[in-house]
Parts: sequence; structure tokens; C-alpha cells
Amino acid sequence: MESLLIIYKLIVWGYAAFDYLSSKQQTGAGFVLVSLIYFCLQLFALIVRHKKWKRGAAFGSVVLLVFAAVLVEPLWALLLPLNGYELTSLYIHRVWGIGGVLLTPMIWLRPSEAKLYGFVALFSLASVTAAKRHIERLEQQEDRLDQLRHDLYRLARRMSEYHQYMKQSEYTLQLEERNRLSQRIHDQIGHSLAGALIQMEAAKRLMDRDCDKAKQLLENAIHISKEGMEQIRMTLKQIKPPLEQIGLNRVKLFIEEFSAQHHLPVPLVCKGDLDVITPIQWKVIYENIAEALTNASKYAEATAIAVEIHVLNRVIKVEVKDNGKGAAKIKKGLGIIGMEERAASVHGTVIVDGTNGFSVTTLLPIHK
Amino acid sequence: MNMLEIKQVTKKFGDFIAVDHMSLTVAEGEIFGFLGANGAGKSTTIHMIAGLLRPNAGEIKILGKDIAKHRQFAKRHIGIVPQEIAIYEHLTAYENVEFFAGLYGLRGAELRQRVEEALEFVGLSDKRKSYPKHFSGGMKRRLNIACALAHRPKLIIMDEPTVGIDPQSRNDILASVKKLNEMGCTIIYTSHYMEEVEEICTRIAIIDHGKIIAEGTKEQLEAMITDTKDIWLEIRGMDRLNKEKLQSIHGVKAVQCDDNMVKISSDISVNNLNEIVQCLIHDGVEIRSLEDKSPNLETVFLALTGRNLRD
Amino acid sequence: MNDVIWLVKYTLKRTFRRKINFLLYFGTPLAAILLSLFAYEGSPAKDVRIGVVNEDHGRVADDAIRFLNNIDHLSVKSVKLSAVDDQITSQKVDGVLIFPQGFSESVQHGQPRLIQLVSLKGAEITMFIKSYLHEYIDHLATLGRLANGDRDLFWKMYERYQQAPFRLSVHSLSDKAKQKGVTYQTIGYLVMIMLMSAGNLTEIIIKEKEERTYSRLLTTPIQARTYVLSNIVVNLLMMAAQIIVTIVAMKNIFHIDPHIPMWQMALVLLLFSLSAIGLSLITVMFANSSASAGALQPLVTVPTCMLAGCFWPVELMPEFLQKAAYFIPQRWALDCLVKLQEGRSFGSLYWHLLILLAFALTFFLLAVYKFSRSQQSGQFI
Amino acid sequence: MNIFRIAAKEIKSDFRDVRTLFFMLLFPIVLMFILGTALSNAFHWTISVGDVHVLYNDQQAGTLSPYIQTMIQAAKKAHIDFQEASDHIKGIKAVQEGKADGYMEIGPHGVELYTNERNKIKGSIVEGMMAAFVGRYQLAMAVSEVNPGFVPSNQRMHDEYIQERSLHSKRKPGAMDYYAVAMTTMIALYSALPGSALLRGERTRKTADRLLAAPVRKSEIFIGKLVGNVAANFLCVAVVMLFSQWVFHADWGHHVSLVWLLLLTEVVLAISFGLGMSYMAKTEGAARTIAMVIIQLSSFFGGAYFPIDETAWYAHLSPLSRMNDTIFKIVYANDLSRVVPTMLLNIGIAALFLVVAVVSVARREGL
Repeated sequence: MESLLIIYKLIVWGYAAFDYLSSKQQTGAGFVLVSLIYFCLQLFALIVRHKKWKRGAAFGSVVLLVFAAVLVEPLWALLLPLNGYELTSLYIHRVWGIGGVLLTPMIWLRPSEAKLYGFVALFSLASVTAAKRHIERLEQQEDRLDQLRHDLYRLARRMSEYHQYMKQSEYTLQLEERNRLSQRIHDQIGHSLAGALIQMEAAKRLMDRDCDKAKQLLENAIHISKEGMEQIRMTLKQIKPPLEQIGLNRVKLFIEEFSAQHHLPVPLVCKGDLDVITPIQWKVIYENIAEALTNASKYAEATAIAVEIHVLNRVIKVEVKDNGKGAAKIKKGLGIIGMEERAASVHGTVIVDGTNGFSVTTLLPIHK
Repeated sequence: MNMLEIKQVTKKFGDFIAVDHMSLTVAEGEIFGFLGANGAGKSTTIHMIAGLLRPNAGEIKILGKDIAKHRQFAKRHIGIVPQEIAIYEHLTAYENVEFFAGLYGLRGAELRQRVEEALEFVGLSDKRKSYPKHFSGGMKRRLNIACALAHRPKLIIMDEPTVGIDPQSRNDILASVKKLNEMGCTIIYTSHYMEEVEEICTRIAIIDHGKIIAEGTKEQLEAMITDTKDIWLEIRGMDRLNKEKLQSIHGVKAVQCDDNMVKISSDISVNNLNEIVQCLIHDGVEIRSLEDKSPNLETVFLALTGRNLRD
Repeated sequence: MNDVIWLVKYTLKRTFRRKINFLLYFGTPLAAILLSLFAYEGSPAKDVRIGVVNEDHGRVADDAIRFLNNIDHLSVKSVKLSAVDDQITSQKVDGVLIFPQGFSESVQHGQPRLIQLVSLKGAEITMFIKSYLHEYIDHLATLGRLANGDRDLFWKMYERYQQAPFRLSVHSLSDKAKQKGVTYQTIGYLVMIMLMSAGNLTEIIIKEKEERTYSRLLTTPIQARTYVLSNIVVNLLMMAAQIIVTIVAMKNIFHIDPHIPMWQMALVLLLFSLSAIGLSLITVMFANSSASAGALQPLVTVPTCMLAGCFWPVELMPEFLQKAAYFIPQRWALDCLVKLQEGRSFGSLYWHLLILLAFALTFFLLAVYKFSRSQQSGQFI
Repeated sequence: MNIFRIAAKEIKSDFRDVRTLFFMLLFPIVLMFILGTALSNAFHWTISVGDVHVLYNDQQAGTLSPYIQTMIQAAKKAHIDFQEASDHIKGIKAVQEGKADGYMEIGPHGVELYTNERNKIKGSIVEGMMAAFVGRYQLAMAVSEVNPGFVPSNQRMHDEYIQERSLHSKRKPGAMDYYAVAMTTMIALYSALPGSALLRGERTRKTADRLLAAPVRKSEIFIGKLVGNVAANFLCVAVVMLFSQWVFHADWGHHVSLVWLLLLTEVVLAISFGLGMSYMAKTEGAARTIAMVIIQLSSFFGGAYFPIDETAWYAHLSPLSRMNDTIFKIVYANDLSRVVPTMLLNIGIAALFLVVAVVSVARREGL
């Protein structure tokens, strides 16, 4: 509707402007200024939301057009019907009424002008009214659609709320369950220990009087304790003392020396079953660690270097990692190539990474 | 015959070594996954296989022929799905596929049919006349794939085909990769999404800093770092649990019970989950939940390199 | 308000981080001055070039040619008879005079042989050559008739005639209209540069939108309105700077006297800059991508500047277009300056100033309208 | 065959790019229309004169006055308007400010004429007129000195001394004709912009990999893209040209096919230039900027916006002035001598840039 009216107005204005351009009239100031003010008023009416301002702009336009038609260029009157429609439709609702008002200016016009004006007025009246009706219907449908959309949205939201609620309760249940679990473990171990204690206490008292009974009680206590032990065993991991080995000792020795020499903390961590490492692999590991540490002390500006020997299932991972400046792009020096060659001799690879500190990882396969 | 053989291939960009003496073999009919972090050298390797880059050293063979000598032969049998979407925005979906297929020497009715097939395959048949700029990310990705399919390559190389798209499209793409494989295509698939690679690839190479640090099936890779997998079961009816019977199941190494949680450790190379579950059900044990705590490729990568796949 | 200042600072910093932008925004106005100086050096007024074919080689003919040659701004060159037509049609010369054989002799007898004047049809320029050459030969013919065949008498009178004490001396005066012309031309170019700059600066809005930094900005407590306002402020600052650079450079470096007080010129241009910003805002609001804005911008700027007379005086154009030009704000700014140069007082030009303001207001309202519409539908901001 | 495919794709996508169409079609046509109509008055090849205003100050009062009055009367017919000036300073100022075309002071020993150094033509009209006037007086003096009995008759001899011949001859380009040619050649030069993105565009779009992965030779890609782009841009140029011919009725002469050929070589030149630039400059933006600046300068000095004095030193720097000159020679002088040299020069320079591009492409992996 809005764009339709704009286009109507533009066409009529364009007609007037073209007529003015082809006329012999000399100064353009008047026409241009009126055009600009007219545009401003129209745009203003489109932009503002308040009814009062819209009405003011519509009124202003009509006044401007009347003045312009009288003083500057009679063709401005052609825009009157459209703007007049806007203005009068605010006050008069009957189409005939509006039409009557729109056609009144014909009285003051010369016959030839009146004809054109009347034509434009009737045309605008008919087309704008039709368009308005059409749009009203469209708006009604739009409203209904909006209502439906709103309902849909509401239902969807309620659904998601339920979903949220379900998740929440699930989690709460989990927490409760865990709580109960730990409580029970505690209760059970405590209970079995307490049970064993009581039984043993009783056995001690009975020892002299009823040896058999005491024995039975003790048997019970032993059984309860055994079960308890089993439970505890299940939860606690067995810690096996590290196996002292030649290879490892040599690495340890070197690291200690290195650490003392460079005043750097060099922690060594070993994980997994070191027994599977063959002597030849130990040699490669030792040399690569030595090389990597030397490199790190030379270039890294690190404050700590960590060495890790990790025996995985099929792979031994040896990592020397510092917390220094690292290197975005790694240039392969002789040192790295040497490490790679050593690793390759036992079918392993070396990964050098400089993104977060500098790390040299040697991966050696385990052949079982 | 091996689809692809790479021997001691090295590619340097100035001082930077992108691919470092890489060797690998892909057999016909495999879905071979390249798994590695960004910048690990996956794309460079792929570009060398596709003939976009020339290796500084080493040899690449497609179907037994050295691509340095039989360039056109190799290209004809490869379809590449580049990492970035490489389509012309001013050509319609149909025209994009048609253009690229035409470059592989397809003509006339055959060309039209193949283009239709390719579009059908990625589910863009009804969009054939639309321009890609109106497409969603997933549709663009699918078109990107279609452009590599119409000439029916034997080897399809997909370089991160699922970057930045919604889960639905991603599943579609993974499904179509499997389907392509069933139709007889060998596929090289790179990704830094561990789950994707795990899901579809028959064999996987983990690449880091231009080197293959591990290669094999998913199980083989996992076996590298450990030989046991743990299954955690939450059950009801602990008293009915028969520990001995469980332990006698092939592969089971240990069974630990605790209140209503059971942890069963077993040999990683043995798939005995069914048996375990059957055993439990047979004894009238009710399984409340089951959690598979076995290693995955992510943990493998982490264990081997000390870094995460995605930082 | 603080937000506006912050955004202005940030936009300026970003713009001038690229040093080339200094050149773009402040180098071009200087280039415009150079260009207009250059345009006023050479092109419009040329010497009239006359070719001469002298088949006579007599004294009278030679003197006649010398007579022509002595006239200022008339360059005479000799031409071969065979090349006459070609020289004219290829516009190497504006006309050719052919002195026939025996011309000098015939003059002595008072019956000069016909000189041929060859020119392009409808070439006005040859008319005046014809008129005073006619006059000159008429004088000689008169001498010839008076001498009535007496050679000595003829030559005696001829000598006297050629060396008469009553002489015409011509002084060429330096041109002062040129400075006004250069000023007009410079301002014409400046107006276009301002429009282009405004276009570039406003395009930032659309670029930021495409780069998604815009939506990020709007997640901060900055309003869309504030953002656009800051862009307008940047535009205004930049244009004020351009105006000042141009005027100062014109006056102090190139020593061109615009014949208008500086502040008046600056004020008119500043008023126009509002329209320029409005216009660029509209193009940006209507274009949906930076690519189409980039294509639309010159398509709006260049033709309107041409019509408005930024590159040549509007008087050259057909009347219809001259009148149409009044629908372009550039025209009013330039017209205002011309009127000021002609000596009209600033106060008497309120009509121009009013229209410039009205243009700016219309453009801004149109931009706001488009802005509010796209905001409603969630398209733009 | 692959070349053809790639070329066809180029043409297709170029014509779907709104920006290309905007720039390559609408822009020149709009400019053509505006320049052609706006400057239609100003575009007489012959210099128009118009009314001449002269100020005079008769200081010797007497003997010469009747002569002066006759002259003024006669001059009126030739649209030369004399007005008496009050004093020397005002007269000179009027001339300096261009308000009068000449100011003269008539004294006992001659006429002092002041003209404006820039207003050459009107100045010389006044000067010529005064020279004739002074000549008449000199004549009278000369005659009276030698033979006081003779009185040079004041009445004009009706004899004609000058015979005029007009060359109907060759047609003159009107404003629209001029700008039709100038804009068409200018827009052909703008093909350098798509040229600068020709191969780089494939790289930024990542389709370069795809093209190279296909069993197509680099040379095929290169030639295909070049041919396609030349064709697409030439098509644009052709549309502009035909539009000017059919809608604006611009004159393109009788050797239209030669003009087409010339334009084709120019498009080749422009695209090769852009292509070469894209390999010489570091970034795509830089290549574009350089190309743009050179196009603008060439347009300006090549007479795209207003005719350039062909004697000026800068006139021959622009490829456009050469093109325009050659085309005008064809259309208005039937002179075809410049066609082959111009074409060869275009192709030659294009070849230079192409060599740069080919060498760069051959040396790098990828496009």
C-alpha cells in the first residue's frame, strides 16, 4: 500500500517535472524547492509513527500543494487528489464523501485543467480505495497467521520446558543415587569391620570358656575381614615398585647430571611396564633424550624440562618437553635428523612439535 | 592391485617440511582415513596425490602407475573434494557439475546422465537450476562433492568435507561416503573429527608433523596404547551375578564388582560384548546402564603425541 | 555522545592506518587543482590555423601573407596544393588560402585575381579571415586602379601604404577570468571528490555488515542509530578537511584568487557536503552488498556531476538538460559559487542555501525512511 | 575441446555477474548518453565565434571619427558590437575579466588595441578588423601623399577578391558520435579489471585446485580462460557499440568490421594487461588498484571525457587516443592506413604481458 502510493505520487510528480522541464520557464528554484519540501513532508509522514505527526504532515502537504499550484506551477494541483485523499480519509470514512471533497477544487480551475484534475482525482480515488480494501483483507489474514504462529511458539516452548525439567530430575536422581552409593560403601566397610571387631571381641571373651564357639566366631571375623579386604582391594590400586634396570638407571643418571649442570628441574616420569623395553631400544631412548635435552638447553630458554617414558601396549613413547619459547616453524637440524635415524633403526618415528614449548617425542614399536 | 602407493614422499615449502618421508598404501575398496590436527600435512599429501603439488622426493603411484609419468591417467581416476568449497557462484548447481565433469572428457547424453546421477546422489536434484549463493552451507558442501563424482572416479579424495556444517548434513555426507564405497570407490578421507574417521574408515593413518605416526584399523591403532578395554555396567541383582562364568568368557581378563557396579576388563582385540550381556541376562541380572570405556582415536592421538587433535 | 566520539575515533584510525587513504582523501583534491589549472592552460581557446598555398611568389602576395602572419593568434603555415583537402578534413588547419599565379601582377592592374578560400562547410571561423583579407586586398586593388597601369606610381603608393606612420599596435592583456575559471573547475572536481569520498566512507557501513563486525558492534550497548551517526560525523569531518585542504592549497600554494571570501566558499561547500553524505547514505541503504554499492556509487556520482556542470559549464548543454540540472544539488552549490564570483552578496543567495539545505534534508529523510523500513524487516540494521 | 568448455563457462559466469554488467554495459551507455546530449551544443568541430563585444575610446576626436562610425555601422552586421568606454582603466579591466573581447584607444598616431591573452579568436577578429580599418586610413594617407588629387572612394568596391570553396566532404563527428567511439574504446580498456582477477580469482575461489586436478593441461586452462574472457568482454563492448549505433544513432562508418577487429585487439590488450598485472603485483587488491589508476589516466588523456588536442605531448601516451584516432580516421576520412599498425601495437603489447603471465604460471605450482 505504502509503496503503491509512493509510486503513484512519483508518477504524477514526474509528469509535472517533465512538463516543467519542457516548458519555457526560466528559473528552476521555485519548482525544485517545492519538490524538495514536498518530498520531505511525504518522507516525514512515512517515518513518524505518531498519528498526530502524520496528520500534520498530510495537512502540510496539502497546504504546500495549494500554494505551489497557485504561485509556482499549476501542475502541482495534480498531486492534490492523492494527498487530499490521505488527509480527508482521516476525517471522512465514506468514499463518496472523500470523492466530493477531492473534486471541489475543480470549481476554481480552468476547464482544460479541471478535466485533467478530475481525471486524476477519480483515478486516484478508485485505485487507492481498491488497494486499501485489498490490504485490509491481507492484514486480517496476517493477523490470523500471527495468532497461529504465536500458539505454535507457546506450545513448543512448553515442550522444551518439560524436556528441561525431565533432564533436571534425571540429574537430581543421579546425584541422590551417588550419594546413597558412597554412603553404603562407607556403611558396608565400616559395618564389616565393626562386625569383625565385635566377633573377635566376643571370641576373646569366649576363648577360655568355649573354645569351639570362639573359634567359630574368629572364623566369622576372618571371613568378614577377608571380604572387607577384598572390597578394599577392589577399590585401591596396587602400586608396584618400579623395576630398577640398567637402562633406566643410565637415563636417570644422565638426567640428574644434566639437571645439576644447567640448574634446571628435569622431572622424569615413567609409566607402564618398563620390562618390555629391549636393550637396543634403551640405547635409542637414552641417546634421544640426551640429544633433546642438549638441544633444549641450547635453544629453548626454558625453565623446566620434563622427560616422560611411557610404555603403552604396542608402543613406547619417550617425550622430552620444555616450557620454552618453542618454534612456529621447525628447521630440521642435524640433531633432529640424527634422532630420526636412530628411531628409524628400530622402526620408530620422531615427532617434533614447537607449538607449545618444544617437545620431541620418540615413538618406538614394541614387538611381542 | 593397490589403488594408491606412496613411497618416501617429501614435500618442502622453503624450509618448512610439510610432508616428511611419508610412505603408505591404500588398497582398492578401502575407506582410508587421514587423521591429524590442522597443519599436520594432510592437505599437502592429498594435493600431491591429486597432482596439484609435485613432491620434492619420493614416488606416488595410482593403480600401479607413477603419477609423475602418467599424470592424465591418474587425474582421470581421481575425484577430489577440496577442503574449501570450490564452486562457481555464477553457475547453477547443474552447470557446476556439468562443467567439471566435462573437463574429464564426458560428452552429450552420457554427460547429462552422469551429472543428473551425481546431483541425485548428493540430493540436489531439485535444486539443479539454483545458484549456489542461495544454498545453505550443507548444500554447498554437497554440491562440492557432486562436482567430484560425475566422472565416476575410482579414487575419491575428500579433504575435510564436513567442516562447518550442521549434524544432519554431516550424517548425510558420511552416509554417502559409505554408499560410494559400497559402489566400489576407494575413498581417502581426511578429517580432524575423530568420530567421523572412526565411524566410516576401514583403515586410518594418524598424521602429525608430516609423518605417519601410526597406521592400521581402528582396533589396531587402539591396541597400540593398551590391550584392554573396560566395560562398566550398572546392574541390579548383584547376588545373581556369576563372576566365574563371566571370567570364563573369551577375552575377559578381570571382573570387579562393587555394590551394583561391575567393571569387566577384557582383551581389546576380542569383541565379546554380546556374550557378556547374554551371560548377564541369562543369570537374571538386570542391566541398568552400560558404558564402554575403551580407548578411542582421540585417546590414541593424545597418548602418542601428548596433544589433542583440536586445540 | 561518548559512543559516537569513540566510534568516530575508531573509524578514523582504521581508515588512516592504510596510508594510501591519505592520498585518496587529500591527494585527490590537490590533483583536482592541478588538473583544472592544466585544463585551463590548453584546451578551449586555440590559435586559428590557416594554411597558405602561394603559387604566385610575387611581392604583393608575400606581403599579404605577412599581413596575415602579423595578426596575433593566427598561425599561418604553407601547404601544398595537393594536400589542401586532407589538411582541412583532418582538421590540421581551419582553412586554406590559395594565392593564384600572377596574383601580384593582377593587383597592380587593379583587377586582383581571385584568391581561393577553402574551408569546411559551415565553419564560421573563416568568415572573419575572409572579411579582413578582403579589406586588405581591396586597398591594394584601389591603389592599382588609382595607379592606372603606372608601375612606379603603384609601387610608390604601395611603399607608403606599407609604411604608414599611423599604426595599429596590439597589447595582450593577462587574463583574470582564468582564475575564476580555475576556481570553478577546481570546485567542480572537488564536489565530485567529496561525493566519492562520502561514498567510500559510507560503504564502511555495508562492509562491516558483510564482515559481521557490525553485528558484533550491535551486541555491545551501541545502538544502530549511534553507529550511523558516527559514520556521518566521520564523513563531515573528512569533508571539512578536504574543503580546507583544497581552499588553502588553492590560495597559498597555487595562488589562485577565487574572487570569493574563503569562509563563504567553505560554508557553501560544507552545506553541500550534507547533501553528499545524504546521497551516499541512500546508495548504501538501497544497495544490498558492498559490491553493488561500489557499482552504484559511480553510476550515481559521475553522471549527476556531469549534468550539474562539474566538468564543463552548464551553458554548453541543451536547455532541457540545463533545467534538469537544477534537480541536482551539485548544480546549486556551483551556481551559488558562480554568483558569488559575479559579485552577488552572500545574503542575497539565501534561495540557493535554502535549496541546498532542502536537498540534504530530503536525502537524509529518504535514508532514514529506508533505514527504518529495513530495520522493521530485519534486513539491514 | 576443454579450452572451449572453459571459455564457455567464463562467458556464462561473466554475464551472470551483475557487477560486470553494471560496469561494462550500463556505465558506458549512461555516460555516452549524458556526454552526447549534454555536450551536443559544444561539439562543433569548427570553432564557433558568437557575438563580439568591443569597447573603444576615441581620443583624437576629429579626422578619423567619420571613418570609425562607418566601421561601427558595418561591424554591426557582422555581430560585432562597439561601445564607447569611459576610461582606460575600466576598459582594460573589462578585457581582463573577459567582459569585453577588446578595448581600443584611437589616438593620433595609431590605434592601441588591448585583447585578452586567452580569448584568442575573438581577439584576432577584432584585431583583423582594426587592421583593415587602419589599413584603410593608411591607404588614404599613402594616396594623398603621393598624389593628393586622388581620393580613395569611401564606397565599397563590389568586386569579389576571394572565392570561397567549402568542403562538403567528410562527415564530422557530432558529440554523440564522438562519445560513442570514446566510451566504447574506454569500456574495452576496463576489461583489464576482470583480467586482473582472471586466474587469481580461481585461486581465491579455490576452484583452481579443482581445475588442476582434472585431466586438463595448464595451458588449456590458461587459453580457455583467456579466450572466454576476451569473448565475454568483447561481447559487452559490442553490445555498447551496437546500442550506440541503433539507439543513439552514432556513426560507425562503412568499415564496421575493421572497427570490430580493432576493438577486439584492444580487449585482448586490456585483458592481457590486467592478467600480467595480477602476476606482477603482490596482492589482488594492488593489481586492481594499479589497473584502475592506469585505466583512469588512459581514459583521461585518451580523450574519453573530452577531446584531447592531438598535438599535445601527452596525447600519444594513452592507448585510447591511438584507438580513437584510428577509428575516427576510418569513419570520417576513410583512411585505413593506421589500422594495421594500431592492431599490431595492441597485440604486441598484449603479447608482452601475456609472456609475463605465462612465465609466472609455468614457474609456480598451481595457477
